[in-house]
Amino acid sequence: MQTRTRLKLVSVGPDVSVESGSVSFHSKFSNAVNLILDGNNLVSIVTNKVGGGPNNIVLNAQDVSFINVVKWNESYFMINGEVLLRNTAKVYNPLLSLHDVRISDFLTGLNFFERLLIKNAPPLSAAFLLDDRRKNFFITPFEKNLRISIRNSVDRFLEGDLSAISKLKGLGFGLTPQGDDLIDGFVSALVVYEFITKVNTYLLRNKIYSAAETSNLISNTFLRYAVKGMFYQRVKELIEAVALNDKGKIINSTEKLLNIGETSGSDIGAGFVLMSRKLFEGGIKWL
Amino acid sequence: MVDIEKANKEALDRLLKARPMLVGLGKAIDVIPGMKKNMILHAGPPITWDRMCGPQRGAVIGALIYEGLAKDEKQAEELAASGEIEFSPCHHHQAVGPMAGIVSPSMPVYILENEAFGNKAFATMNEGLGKVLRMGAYSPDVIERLKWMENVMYPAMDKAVRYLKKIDMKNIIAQALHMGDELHNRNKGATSLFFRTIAPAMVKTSDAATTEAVLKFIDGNDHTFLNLSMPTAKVSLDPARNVEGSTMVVAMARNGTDFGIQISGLGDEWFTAPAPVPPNALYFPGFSKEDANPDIGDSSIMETAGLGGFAIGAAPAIVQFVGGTPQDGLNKTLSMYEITIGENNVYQVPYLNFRGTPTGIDIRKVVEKNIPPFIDTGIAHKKPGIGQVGAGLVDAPMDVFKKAVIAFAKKYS
Amino acid sequence: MVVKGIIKKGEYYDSVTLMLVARDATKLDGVEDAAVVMGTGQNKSILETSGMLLDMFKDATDSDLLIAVKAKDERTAEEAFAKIDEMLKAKRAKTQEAGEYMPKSLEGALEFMPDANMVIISVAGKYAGDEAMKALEHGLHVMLFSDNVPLEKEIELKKYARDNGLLVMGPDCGTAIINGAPLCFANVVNRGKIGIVAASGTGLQEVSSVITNEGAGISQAIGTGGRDVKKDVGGIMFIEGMKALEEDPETNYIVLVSKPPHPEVLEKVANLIKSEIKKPVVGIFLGGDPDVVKSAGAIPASTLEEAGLIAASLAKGKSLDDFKKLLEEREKEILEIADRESKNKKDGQKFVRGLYTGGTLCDEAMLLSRKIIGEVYGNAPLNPEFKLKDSWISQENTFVDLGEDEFTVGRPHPMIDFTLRNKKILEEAKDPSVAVILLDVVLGYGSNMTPGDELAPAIKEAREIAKKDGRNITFVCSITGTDKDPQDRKKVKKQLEDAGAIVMPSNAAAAKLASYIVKNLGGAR
Amino acid sequence: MRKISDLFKQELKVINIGLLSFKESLDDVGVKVIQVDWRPPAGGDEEVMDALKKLLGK
Repeated sequence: MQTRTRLKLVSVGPDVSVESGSVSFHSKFSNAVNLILDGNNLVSIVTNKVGGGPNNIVLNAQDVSFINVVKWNESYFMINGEVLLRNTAKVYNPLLSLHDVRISDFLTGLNFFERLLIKNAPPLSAAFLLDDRRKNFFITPFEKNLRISIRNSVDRFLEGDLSAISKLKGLGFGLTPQGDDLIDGFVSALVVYEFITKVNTYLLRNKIYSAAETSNLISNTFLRYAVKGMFYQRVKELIEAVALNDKGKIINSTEKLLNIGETSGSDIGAGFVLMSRKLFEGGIKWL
Repeated sequence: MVDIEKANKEALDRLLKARPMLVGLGKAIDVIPGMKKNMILHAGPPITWDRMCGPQRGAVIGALIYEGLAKDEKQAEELAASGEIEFSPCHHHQAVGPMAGIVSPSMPVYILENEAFGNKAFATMNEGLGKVLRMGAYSPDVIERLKWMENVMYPAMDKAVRYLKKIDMKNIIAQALHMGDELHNRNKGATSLFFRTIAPAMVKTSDAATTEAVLKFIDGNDHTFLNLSMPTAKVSLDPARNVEGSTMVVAMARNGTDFGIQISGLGDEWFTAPAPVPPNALYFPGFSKEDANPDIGDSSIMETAGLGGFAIGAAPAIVQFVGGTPQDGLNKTLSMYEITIGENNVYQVPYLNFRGTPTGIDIRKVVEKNIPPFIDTGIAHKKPGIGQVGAGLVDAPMDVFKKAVIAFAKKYS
Repeated sequence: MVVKGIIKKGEYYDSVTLMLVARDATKLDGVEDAAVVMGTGQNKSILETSGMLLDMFKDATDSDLLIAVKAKDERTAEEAFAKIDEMLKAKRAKTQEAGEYMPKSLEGALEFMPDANMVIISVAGKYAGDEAMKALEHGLHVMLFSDNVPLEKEIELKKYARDNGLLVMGPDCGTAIINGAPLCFANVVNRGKIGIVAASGTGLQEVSSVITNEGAGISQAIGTGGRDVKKDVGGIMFIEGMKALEEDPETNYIVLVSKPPHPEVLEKVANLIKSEIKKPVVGIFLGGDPDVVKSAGAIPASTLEEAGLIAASLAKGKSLDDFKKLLEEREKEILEIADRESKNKKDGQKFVRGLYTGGTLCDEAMLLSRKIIGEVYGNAPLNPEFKLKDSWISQENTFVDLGEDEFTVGRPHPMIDFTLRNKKILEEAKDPSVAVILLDVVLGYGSNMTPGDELAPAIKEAREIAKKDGRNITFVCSITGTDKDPQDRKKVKKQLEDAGAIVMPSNAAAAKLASYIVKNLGGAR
Repeated sequence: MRKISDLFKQELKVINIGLLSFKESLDDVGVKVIQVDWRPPAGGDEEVMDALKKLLGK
């Protein structure tokens, strides 16, 4: 009460339902509280630090883990009994705004981003795929084995073997295992590729999705949106910065991508880099 | 019936208006009003030798030896019991003393002046932790230290302070609260600030050897400032006394046997009850509740002035020390707002968005809401001379506030 | 070298935590390898290659947290687990909010919620009055759940409230629904156009539940406490409540629920309806003369259910005849069931034992039964001559209100604690003269959260006891509550029916059914 | 002049003095409610209560 400032709505994702319906808690972190609606839809209440998303409710709070009662309807959100009017928040736009991107810009931006990633990604991130020296971060036998099978599956996939996706999904630590996040990155790259080259990648994206679908609600939700070309703010900002090859923006958005305490950001990033490069060096035959 | 609200506002205003300054030091006999050659001041409400607790007796013995009035424990006890020695509460002489709170005629004392009202307050210099007089120790080394403080430290401090003319106490305390002090159990920050203020002046006014020795001593004693924060609270509170119709508490003090309070609207009358032993205290290794002396010392003047336990939300280190979480500390401070008349305009709790500390205890609220003021205090061993055995949080006994409320109703209706 | 593992279900941590935790565990000497991962197929395969795939992990799912440790011996492995657990806990603790400050007084609370507008008071009656007055002086409405508040205090509070445009619900007010919020012992009802003023808690619950179950809804439901409509208090809040509902644009119909008010109060109410109330009023004054209500210009109802049904029909724009038909059908139905149930009884089985947790429901049941089977015994009978000598020992047709003090001293209210009634159910089942056991079940916040789980077994057992003796006892239940209540009426109904009980749509219907059965068996006086 | 019916137009905000379960059920339905950790005034001491009431101007 005294020690917490009043809550404010920052933004609400376009996919956040009109009515909360029956809400149950999936998981709580200081930066994000994940809710399950009517048993199958994921909606996340997150801090500014995490930022907007297709299914995110963003609050101006340092920490959202205190939330224990949530419901909403078309006009307001009620959080721990506090009423937040829906119309006080802006609706987050998850679509990329890319116009006549020059491929050369994109690729230089991509290289710059890759270097940042290699330098700043957390130890056990999949960024080792970008620079072999990072493999020394993997110490215990379990970690070593994890590293090896990630490496193998990714290589096989990039060689065009779709079945590798099913080997990759669910692979690794945490809420969204490294494998899932890599796949996320691959799909994001396909979306951008389509933006730039106007080559339709939707079918491939869908194939990947159906191969990657797991019972992990969070991973699935993230991936589903990526397939639809809907992005979370921190990925969106990064992609747009890369496409414009705007060094300053790339640095900031990379920071944002990495600083939410998970490997997810860097894993998505790694997947995005690998896939983009693959596509632009003769992706056509690959497709 | 008088307008209590108005009277309380007046009393609180006087407390908040205070401009406490350290202006120098002097010998108790020379500067403390009503001090006599054969008088010994003690902490808490009035008490006779036969009812004194161990540490206080020990301190008296030490003081008599220190004054040269007795050559050993036996003589000292006889003298103390003889009736030739006059015992009087520090509070009756504009003074305050931590723990046993013993002040004897030739002891040097700080002189605090409240520039807003011109009144003064006095307190001895802090001797450090462990075997010390205020804990009832009187072994030769203790007496020796007191002598050194009188002969070496006192002149050096006095010269330095007078060179600076005055040191603004409110200023130091306000900063210290932002450094994790609550000014009762933790004075680290304030002591450091005081050190920074006094050191250059001492270098200027005393020889190198003395300066080094004294500064070392201060540096080695985080509690140095306690003996300054206490008279600061005292000198700030005294003008709030005798406001007709005010239910504000102007003194809470313990002598290790009784716990006593004085109320602004009720003159100098003490309302007393047996002093409690801190129930949930943290004891130093080797000691337990069995060793603890009941609550003792004038230091609860800090809580009376809205610091100490009332400001514990600003001192996470202390909360942890007594086995709580920072949130516990904030909750404790928050609960004190419910029994105080107002908030301090200078002293703040950073973790409550710099809200002023809860200030000015209202006996009506204490009794109505049944929330005792709580005090963040050190604990002495019940045997004289062993010293501090721990620290803890202790609730003031509810009875003294009930008695005061009844007396107040009698007087004013 | 041993490998040990644990599965934790439904625990989620971010990847960094999990990696660090596993990492630290391997730092313990004697631990060769450790993994803390979600149980995805792929992770399992790695556990396998790492020689840590235990059988227990084989059918773990993506959402299970797997912890595996490879160590030189059992003890080290256990140590590792302990450490891992401790670290995970620490992580959890961090994300949880530190215990926030609980103010110690009304004033303290107002510092944190300066815009509060309602105070619920449930402290000892001796103090409740003063707290309530304090709240009123701060301009706050009051719900006074506490009982044993002195009469003078109640009058003082309500006069002050009336003069200052404030509500005082209670003392001894168990239920209210304000702005859709169920207060204290209230049900989760639809919001709608029907406003209720009630001097009876369970009465209010029954009516508001019936209305909701009929598909209509409640705008406001104001409780006044039973003493309000007595002579001394003079219906102050009952009257003010009616006025407030008249002024409320969201309220189109008003239902009044009470035991018969003192004549003076009734007159005030009547005059108010005549003079100020423009909205249709439905009145149920249990045991009172319907004509008085009628003459006051209100639609009289003879049962709580009826009051609810009438209001609901009005709200749904149906004619009063519609619901009259409905009642007639229901009456027919009841008689049919009664005949059926009368057949399977053994000679001598002819009495009903009503074991009630809701005082008003018990009264209503007795009123209805009296019409069918004559006077019934009880601990609070309609006719004093029929007071049980010993409330614990039933005779002939008996209805006991287990909510009366004599039963509740030293134990929670029977709506919360079923043990007492379950015990009595078994006793009654042993009595060869018992044909019907009549039970009320009150749902909603504050009531027992799992009534089905606790009552059904008792009913089963009781029926067993009777069967052994060749008897068949009919259990008739009513459930006061809605499907939206935390207990879920539908679910409870099913549980009771599975246990062999007949669940009627209302207390009135249940009481009638029980009485008709007794009548058929010749148990009437 | 305040009217009871004004309450019906406001968001209900509750202070709960006593049984904690009443707070919890309101939390459940998302009503803003704050619990008071109440203790009997003067610990129930009658003589003190009377004196106190005088001082509180009652």
